[in-house]
Amino acid sequence: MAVQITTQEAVKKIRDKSSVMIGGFLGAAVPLKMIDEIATAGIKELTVISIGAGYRGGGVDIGKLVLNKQISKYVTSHVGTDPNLIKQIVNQEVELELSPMGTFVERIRAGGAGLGAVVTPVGMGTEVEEMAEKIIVDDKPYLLFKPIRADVAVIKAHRCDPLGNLQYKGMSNTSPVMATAADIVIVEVDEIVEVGAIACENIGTPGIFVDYIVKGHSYQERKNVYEELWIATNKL
Amino acid sequence: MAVQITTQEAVKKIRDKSSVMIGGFLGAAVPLKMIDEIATAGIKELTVISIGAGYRGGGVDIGKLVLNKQISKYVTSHVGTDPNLIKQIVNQEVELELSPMGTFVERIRAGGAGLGAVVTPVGMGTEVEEMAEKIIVDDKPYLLFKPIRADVAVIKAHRCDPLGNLQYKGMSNTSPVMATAADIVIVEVDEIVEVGAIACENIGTPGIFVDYIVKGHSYQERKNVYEELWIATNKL
Amino acid sequence: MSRDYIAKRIAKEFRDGMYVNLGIGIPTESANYIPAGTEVFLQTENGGLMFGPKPERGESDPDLANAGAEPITMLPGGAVFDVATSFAMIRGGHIDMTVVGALEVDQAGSIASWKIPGKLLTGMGGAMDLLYGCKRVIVAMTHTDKHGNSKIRKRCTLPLTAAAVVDMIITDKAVFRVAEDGLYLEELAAAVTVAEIERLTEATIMNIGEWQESEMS
Amino acid sequence: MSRDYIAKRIAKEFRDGMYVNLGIGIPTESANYIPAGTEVFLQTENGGLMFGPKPERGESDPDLANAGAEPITMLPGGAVFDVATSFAMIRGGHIDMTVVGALEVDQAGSIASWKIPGKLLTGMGGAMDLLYGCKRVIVAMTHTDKHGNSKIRKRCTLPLTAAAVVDMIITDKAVFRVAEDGLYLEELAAAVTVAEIERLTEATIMNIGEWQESEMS
Repeated sequence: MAVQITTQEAVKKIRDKSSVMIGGFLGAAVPLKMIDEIATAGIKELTVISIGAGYRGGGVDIGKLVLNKQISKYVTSHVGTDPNLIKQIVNQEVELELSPMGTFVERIRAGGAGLGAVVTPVGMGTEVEEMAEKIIVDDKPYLLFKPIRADVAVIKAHRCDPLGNLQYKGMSNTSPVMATAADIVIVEVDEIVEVGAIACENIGTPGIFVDYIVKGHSYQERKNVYEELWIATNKL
Repeated sequence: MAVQITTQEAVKKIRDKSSVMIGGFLGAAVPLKMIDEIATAGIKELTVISIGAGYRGGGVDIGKLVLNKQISKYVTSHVGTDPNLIKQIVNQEVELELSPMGTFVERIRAGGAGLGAVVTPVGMGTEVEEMAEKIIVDDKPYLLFKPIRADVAVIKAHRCDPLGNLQYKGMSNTSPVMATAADIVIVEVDEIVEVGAIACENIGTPGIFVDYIVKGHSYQERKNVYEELWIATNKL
Repeated sequence: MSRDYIAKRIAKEFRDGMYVNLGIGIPTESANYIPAGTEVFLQTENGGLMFGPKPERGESDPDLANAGAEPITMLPGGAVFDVATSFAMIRGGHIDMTVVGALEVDQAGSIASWKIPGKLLTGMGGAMDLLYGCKRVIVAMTHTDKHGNSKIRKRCTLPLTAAAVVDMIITDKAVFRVAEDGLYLEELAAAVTVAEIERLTEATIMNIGEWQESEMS
Repeated sequence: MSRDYIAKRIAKEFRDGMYVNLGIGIPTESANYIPAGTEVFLQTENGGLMFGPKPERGESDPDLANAGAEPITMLPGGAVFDVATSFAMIRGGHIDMTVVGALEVDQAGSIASWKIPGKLLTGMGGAMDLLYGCKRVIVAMTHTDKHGNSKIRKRCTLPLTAAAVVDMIITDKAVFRVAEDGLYLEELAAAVTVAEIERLTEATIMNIGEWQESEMS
């Protein structure tokens, strides 16, 4: 059962050295307000688990935590969008743990689904072989990766009800899997609606997975934020 | 891209000795018309892959294929609802391959998702250990199961569009995973709607996974079938 | 009668806000006795959370059924999903409690419920996943089989459904807690004596002496 | 100019009803040249099928973006889903074709595109999954690097993104088919000579002699 709290209260669930999953995809569909709050709170030595870095060019969304030097380890599949993060990795200020994107997501799914490992052919014949254990199944070689879990997941959904039932709009990205794989799950939503307002078929993440609800920007505000960002970066 | 065909045409995709996944759960949410057509066509020596047997008591839905002795192997987690099937298993007319229910479903998911194996703790310390390979990950013992795929999957959805985009209603059961794990995927729907009539968020299985569409009973007809069945069996 | 007793006793284990999966039979009946003011969210492994009672005739939905393929309704706030999601939820440790029946339970908390060699062949269904994954496992059953033999054993004789997972045993005669070091008697049903429990329980009861003392004092 | 040429040439590989994932850059531009009457379903690995062109200003949706986090629209019949589903689709062999850029490709069909030791550090993103899982892999790139060195090698010198997966190479100068036994020249761009291709291609071209003959006849 979920509890609605403020972003200030929610950020206290994250401590120095916490591992934190952050939903979204290269800056799209991320929990904007919670990331700002983490930046403001100045929590340090975080292990951030995110499918990629922040929005292209850096300094936006997760990129703020990079500029603040709040991250000591980055678990991901791609950091190419944030030059500041790449610099910190090269300078060994940030430790990097890479997996191929599909493997990264599947490792989180395994972490949330009580599975012991991910067995995938992806990465065979590449340097990725060194990041995993090799096993043979039916005479074919595969890579065995361990599951990923986090202390806290900070995810994004369009709306939710007070029970924590989440409805996504558009690409839900990594939020649905991350919701399953952390000890504490905080969701940032555009809108909170009454119990029963979301049809049972439209619940993308049931409340069983959600601990805390935080009210983010309204959908219209968030739309404005992205329109401005996309226009400023010549994408719209 | 999907093609709409008749049940008579669809059943020709299944041959003697084919492996056939059948969606639904112990008789609920099964593709009723297609199962009837398989029974009528008299295809033999089928390997049926289904999460359980047919509706309680036997002789209904998949139970018709049992009565017809069309099945030579049953891959499942539970056969307790169909006494006829149990008899055929005891008499060694039907070979039984069991996995715990969660493992069964995950093996199909792995088959459809290109994963090499399922690594699960479920079944450790039981006879299930003999059905799998034992492996150690991070000093903990797990069972490693191989993926399951089929020649044909016959699944059920509420409605679809001509591209094969499926919308489920209520419990979608095993249909979404089975849609990913067979060479040929046939869906039986209550209703076929225009492209665009199903919102992009409400598509449970995208058309990329679907080969053939078959028009089943209308929703109202299907509701009548189940009301009668449930009343006759004292469940309603 | 004893069926009702067990169902009512199970219901005392419900806590507000719990997500619970109830096995068919007596465990399912316990939902009728959820205490007022306690909200319990019921999960069904075929893919639903927060389902409600069976519908009226004419109101059933062919796509809403429980794990026994029986018609159910969904409560406001209920969610439906596919079986892969459902078992990710179960195996991943997200369900607070499950209550199941059993053929035998032993003092190590192991449980046998799916197979009698040469007699009962049904398959394990979702039981192994539920017993492994749910945070708290309660076994609800009659204390003895129809021949009067103890179903609470030193060691299960039938093939296990799961090893060392049971937290509590509720029978028509008593309630036991399964601890690391063995079985503890917690409650006796009305008119049941410690002597009777001792006679009808094959397993070693760690605190049977203390129970006698407290009864005699 | 050569960019357009490559994008147009890629578009000739589209077949009606294909599900295709296009890498950023030139591959994505090829969508502008999909032949009339050919319907191609574009997949984006962050979780969408059948997306359309970028929206007008004021019409963008913060929840509809491509794998480069750029705004997109959804076409009627389009579907959205999460990334686990998306990569199940990719790795599971459900996508008919992917077109990607590369730093190097070799005659065994291996490709290097994600890392230059000591220079380029970005991570592999979804490239390894796409190259492994998609039924047909086309590499689209300039024939040579900015120093004029061949990007089509006997053997890749950079860390691989995937081994032995490429089916076709489209450059600004030529088109190659990668077969079991090596690289075959299939087409030359306008005004490009076989001699030039031979000079600019480090890899062994299996049919280079036949090409000379057919040109001279």
